[in-house]
Amino acid sequence: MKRVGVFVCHCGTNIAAAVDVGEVVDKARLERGVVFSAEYPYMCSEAGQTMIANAVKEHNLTGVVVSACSPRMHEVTFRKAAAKIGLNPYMLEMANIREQCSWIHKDKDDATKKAVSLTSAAVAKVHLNTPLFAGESPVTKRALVIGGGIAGISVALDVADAGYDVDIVESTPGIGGRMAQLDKTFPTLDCSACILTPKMVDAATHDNITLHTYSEVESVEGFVGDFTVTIRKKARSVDMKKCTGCGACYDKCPAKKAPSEFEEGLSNRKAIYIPFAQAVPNVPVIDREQCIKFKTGKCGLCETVCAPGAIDFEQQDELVTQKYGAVIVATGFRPIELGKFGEYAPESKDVLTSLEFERITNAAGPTKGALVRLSDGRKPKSITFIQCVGSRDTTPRGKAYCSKICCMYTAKHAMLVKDKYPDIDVNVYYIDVRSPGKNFDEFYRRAAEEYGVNYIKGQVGKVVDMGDHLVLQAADMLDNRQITARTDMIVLATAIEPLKSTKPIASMLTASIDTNGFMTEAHPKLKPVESPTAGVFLAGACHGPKDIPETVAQAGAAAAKVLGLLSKSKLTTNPCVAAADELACNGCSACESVCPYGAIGYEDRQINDHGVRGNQRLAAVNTALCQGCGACAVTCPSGAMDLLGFSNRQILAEVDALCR
Amino acid sequence: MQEQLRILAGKMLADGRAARVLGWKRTDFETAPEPSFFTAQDDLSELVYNKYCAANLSGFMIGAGKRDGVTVVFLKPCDTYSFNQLVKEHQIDRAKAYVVGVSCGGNAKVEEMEDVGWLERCLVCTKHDHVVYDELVLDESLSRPEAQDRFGGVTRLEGLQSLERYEFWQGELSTCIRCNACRNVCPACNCKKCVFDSAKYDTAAKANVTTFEEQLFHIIRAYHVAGRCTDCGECARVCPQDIKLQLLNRKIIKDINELYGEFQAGQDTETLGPLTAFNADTDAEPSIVHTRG
Amino acid sequence: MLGRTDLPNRLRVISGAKDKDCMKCGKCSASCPSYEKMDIRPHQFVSYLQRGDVDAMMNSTTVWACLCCYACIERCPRDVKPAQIIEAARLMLIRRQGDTPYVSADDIPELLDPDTPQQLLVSALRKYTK
Amino acid sequence: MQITGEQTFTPLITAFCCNWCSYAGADLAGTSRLAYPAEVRIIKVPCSCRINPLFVLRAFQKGADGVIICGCHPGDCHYIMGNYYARRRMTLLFSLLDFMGIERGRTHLEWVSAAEGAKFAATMSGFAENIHKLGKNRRLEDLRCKSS
Amino acid sequence: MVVYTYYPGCTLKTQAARLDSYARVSARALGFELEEIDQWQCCGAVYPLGTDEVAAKLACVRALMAARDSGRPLVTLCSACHHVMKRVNHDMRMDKDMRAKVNNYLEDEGPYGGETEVLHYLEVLHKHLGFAKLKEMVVNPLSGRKIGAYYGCMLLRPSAVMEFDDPENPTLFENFLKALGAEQVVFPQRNECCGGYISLRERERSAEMAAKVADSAARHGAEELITACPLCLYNVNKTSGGKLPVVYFTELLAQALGVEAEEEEAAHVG
Repeated sequence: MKRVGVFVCHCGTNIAAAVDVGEVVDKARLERGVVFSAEYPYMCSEAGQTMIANAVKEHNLTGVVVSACSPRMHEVTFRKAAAKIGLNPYMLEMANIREQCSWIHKDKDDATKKAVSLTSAAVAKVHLNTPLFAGESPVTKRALVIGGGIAGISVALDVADAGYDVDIVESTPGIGGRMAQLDKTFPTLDCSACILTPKMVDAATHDNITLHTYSEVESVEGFVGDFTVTIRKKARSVDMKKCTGCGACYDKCPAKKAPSEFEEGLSNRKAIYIPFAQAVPNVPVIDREQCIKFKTGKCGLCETVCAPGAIDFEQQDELVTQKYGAVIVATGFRPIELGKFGEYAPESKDVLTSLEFERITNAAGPTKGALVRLSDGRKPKSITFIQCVGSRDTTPRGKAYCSKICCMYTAKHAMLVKDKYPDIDVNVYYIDVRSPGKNFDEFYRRAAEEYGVNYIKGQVGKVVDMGDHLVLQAADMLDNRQITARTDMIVLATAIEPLKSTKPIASMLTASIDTNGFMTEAHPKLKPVESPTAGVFLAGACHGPKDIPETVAQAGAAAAKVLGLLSKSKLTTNPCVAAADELACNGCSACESVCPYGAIGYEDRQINDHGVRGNQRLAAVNTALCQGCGACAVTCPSGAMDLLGFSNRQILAEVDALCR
Repeated sequence: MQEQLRILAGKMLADGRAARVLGWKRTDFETAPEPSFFTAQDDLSELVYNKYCAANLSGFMIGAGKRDGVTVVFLKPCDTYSFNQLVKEHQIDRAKAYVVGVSCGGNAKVEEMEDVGWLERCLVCTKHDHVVYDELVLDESLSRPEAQDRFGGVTRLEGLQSLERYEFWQGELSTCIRCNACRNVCPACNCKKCVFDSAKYDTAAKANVTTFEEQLFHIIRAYHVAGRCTDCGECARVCPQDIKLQLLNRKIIKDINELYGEFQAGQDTETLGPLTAFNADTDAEPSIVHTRG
Repeated sequence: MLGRTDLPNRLRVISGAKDKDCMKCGKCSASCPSYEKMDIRPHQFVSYLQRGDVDAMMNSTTVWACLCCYACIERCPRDVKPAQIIEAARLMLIRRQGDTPYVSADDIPELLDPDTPQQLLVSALRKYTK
Repeated sequence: MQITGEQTFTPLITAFCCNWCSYAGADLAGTSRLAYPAEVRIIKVPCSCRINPLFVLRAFQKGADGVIICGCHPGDCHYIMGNYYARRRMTLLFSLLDFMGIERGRTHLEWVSAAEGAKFAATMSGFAENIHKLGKNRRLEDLRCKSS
Repeated sequence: MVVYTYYPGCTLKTQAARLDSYARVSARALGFELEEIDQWQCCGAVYPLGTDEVAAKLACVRALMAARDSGRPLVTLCSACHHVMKRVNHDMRMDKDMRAKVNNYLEDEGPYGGETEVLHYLEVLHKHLGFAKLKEMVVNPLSGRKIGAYYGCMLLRPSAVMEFDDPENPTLFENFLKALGAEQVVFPQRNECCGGYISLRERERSAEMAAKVADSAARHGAEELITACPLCLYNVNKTSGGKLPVVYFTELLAQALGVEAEEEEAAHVG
């Protein structure tokens, strides 16, 4: 039997005006196990806390109930006070007789009766409280960034600058990501490469950053502060230490039929290649599917011309295992496949996705920056942009969400075209123009007002390739007329989606993805850069469509969260976690399937059930991952799984007390 | 068929592929064969298979899996769902079971050792095919009783007034003697320690003292097997008071089917049960209970 | 008898279309081969239903101009099914009028020629008459 | 005014509120001084998914006339998906109780956010009023638990 | 020999019986048989779009039931019949309300739950026979003939139900032409409407629309067109005035296979 003390607060007149505090004190003394009860004007004050401390010592209290304001207000205060005098903080409960009693009930009798009842429930609960101890877990002072685009690079630089080691894993041969493919950026029209390249170099040369390019995450184990990650470094066939980046190999390579990923397939690259001229690292990779040496055994020209002897046809994939305290997912996006959007004639050479158009307008791109039709090399007299291709489309072929970046990059494209070639007729077919960023609407209006881009409200219905020109059919909804228009080039603002690799990465991290495949944040308002899995953070478009400024801002926020984590020497864990009674657990896995955090695993363990020993499949809670929601405790039919601090018995005791 | 099963069992025991055979054993009463493990070939003459072999043997496979060697088990189509469900819940070691699917033409309802027609569950049977087996022993000549609407009883009760339903259940449950037969026979009720035997919840009780306890026991039991109950009908079959327990389980199954899409527990060993899954966008709010019908 | 205010819902039920899902992108009108012959354009038809102006829909030329080519249904990014709204308005009209407002059985012989496929006759009658 | 015995019935209502949204919503109702009947007694749980059907039945057993459950709005659960589990569990539980002849109005679930103090108060008032109309819970009661 | 249950439809039994005959003799040459349903009724030519049009679907449901009872897929020839059959079948399978309503009407004949597989003749060639096999069986390859495949609306849309081919970028008909040895001409208007039923009342309008189709095909180099829809055939033929001949696909198939329409069959209907 516990020795319980009850402390009732007046909160000035906040409580005392509506509740007969003395009555509560007197009634509390009649409760089972209550050996002391008292009142005080302000229990949260220094004097009030001292009163509690003295009573605990004097009356040898083993449980404390404070009837006062909401526990959301002062539970932490009182629990700290309890800890100071050597009482386990979880042996203290609060009864909320202010927010949920005195402030709302005008009838003093009713309010007093309720305050007595709430106090008795807290007493009933505290009898079943057990001391709980926050666990501790170590923090490895190293972060892993998955994805080497602008999001990943930004996080890595911020974390590395603060003095922690960071590894970047990038699946392609070089870092830079989508931003490296862009020509100009909105809404300032500054050159994408000019602002990105220095960041890439910073990342590559930073003492605290290790790049794993042409690499993938193979497996993840562990939890916040203590992840163990295995990285597969795919065989590059080029020794990174020996290569000087002279480029002789790819100059001489005779296999030149591989479509260039970087150029969106608009031009070809060699079998040995660097993705683009400013690639970081400037070390080529051999595409073994395309390489003549790998296909036929003959050739080896690159090996012959490589002075430092860096070519290594025998190279194998290498597995690297490393410990990390935090993981940042920054896997980015890709445009959707347009195969199912036949009405826009996506197979036509003169119908481009926006990303392809970026490459066409880029001076380093497949046309060396010349704006020409890819079918016949002619300069177009008219260019048409179609918005929302696959975005805001709830049918199975589309994406229900707004891809967010298209309105602005289309304004950018339209403006760039007009700026260079004022004679080209530029039309934009839109459903809505969305421009809520800083300087965004001004930017879009400039395209229309200063540059004379025609904005037509109405989705295009069909595009037909007539050979030497294209014809489109649309409806101008504001003019209420149908349009059949001739044009020379069409650019489709293609919806963007997360990379296919996001899903397996999320499942390795036990982080969740939404119905669209984007990573889910822990809370849409209050934890926007954290994943629901502790220690896993999000940056960039893997979490949802984002433009560059937003991506960098999110990367910064994620970095701050990572630094907050890595700066701790150890982590204290929430003691109100689930725990399984091994004598009752059936090993049925129901709890495992409802756990939002992947905190429950199963292990075969020997148990001793009243002298009977046997191996059993039993649930095991990883207390570092468990957040204490209790979903498992309810799904468990035998009641083996329970939640510390909110156990079945504790809640039932409260119910009993309140229904007396 | 009985002969085929004996031969099959005999071979399996003889060549050591199986350590034991789980089947139905003859008793003094033809209408009451009982589940039994056979380990010796000589005993197989006692193995029977007929319309009185109603017992679902799946539940016994939990214990069998903890013993050495393979156990041959005879399962009717409906029993295989229980078996699968138990595999899904890691209660049965699939590798240590050799499932012989046997044809079923329905089981007889036995009252005072007399055959009085078909078991209710057989009249509404929807589980005609084995969902798991290593081998099938089929008898095409067996024909099932004509099928009735499985949810007919639930629907009729739903159509009554609230008070009428209450009175119906009072009538049913007040006869409960808390013999625990329903719980003991139920393959899903395999908890090592039932909450009703646990001192932790103030729910342990040998006999019902008030009407509430009957309700509590049967509500919680139905709820604990929700989404896991294959509707094998064993609980109703063994109830000495003939309480229509199947109605509780079927009510939940019907709700699940209507609200979350058709679901049959034990159909496979992977699909998440309806209470351990959700659909964020389409799930009904609990208020649907207040607004419908 | 249905009151006037019930008409929009009646039309919604008959059409099975989801006018509320429309985001006014205009792709139906962009795709429609009969656009010029319609006084209320496909995208407007959806708005008329949202507004509940069923009379205007029933009296429009649109109900007779729609060819049921299903291009609007196929391409609609929100699965609104504009053609089904138009068809429902047409059905409500011919059911109310009870007789052929557009073509009468007497006119038919002179409209035929030796090559006229049965299909044309049947489909035209299905469209124009009750 | 003289009140007859029948009218003095004050229902007993047990409310289960999740810590992150509804309990905070209840606090806000208090801070905003929005009154609701004093018979409503709140039990704090971490998440609506912590509510075991047994708790609901136990409340009825011990004499509650109505049980109301509050959680974060769908999509806002602090634990990502707890309220989705609760939604299914409670739907099936309420339906089963209804099927067994327990008056539908005695069970309720409402999503209340931390910002919805007014909604919390209105929900509780409305629920209490309904329970008042239904009268004493006699179909689910344990006579031994009756206080004198 | 593989047997399919066959629904010929009105047009192909009356005015265009020849085209039906081509289908049958070609089938025989290709090793399958079309067995006509007893006492079929007209499908209605237009799919009843209204959710309350129940009776209009009964004729189709009866044909579909007959096919189900035969245990074979139901093969259609005319695009309109195919469209209506396929969609009614889809309703019966997927739409609970419609299924219940229709089955109420059927009483003793029912119930029907959409069990039948509905196939267009072209799908039989594509999925069951295979175009590669068809190519081998061609006796008179149509070499040198530049043919545009005109799909129209009914076969393709709505694609979620019809599941015939990509609604904007179909290839099935072209592959059929390729198998017959012809040079296929892809043209943008091949999935646009010919005007359909309005040609009865507003011939100029349908002429305008059919002309668009024919012009588009001609512009892309087609010298003739094929179609699977008798109404498309009629509308485009009327307009193009023979400049761009339009051929029904079974006729072309019979030509390539070197088979003739059977006299008695043609006579029987004629």
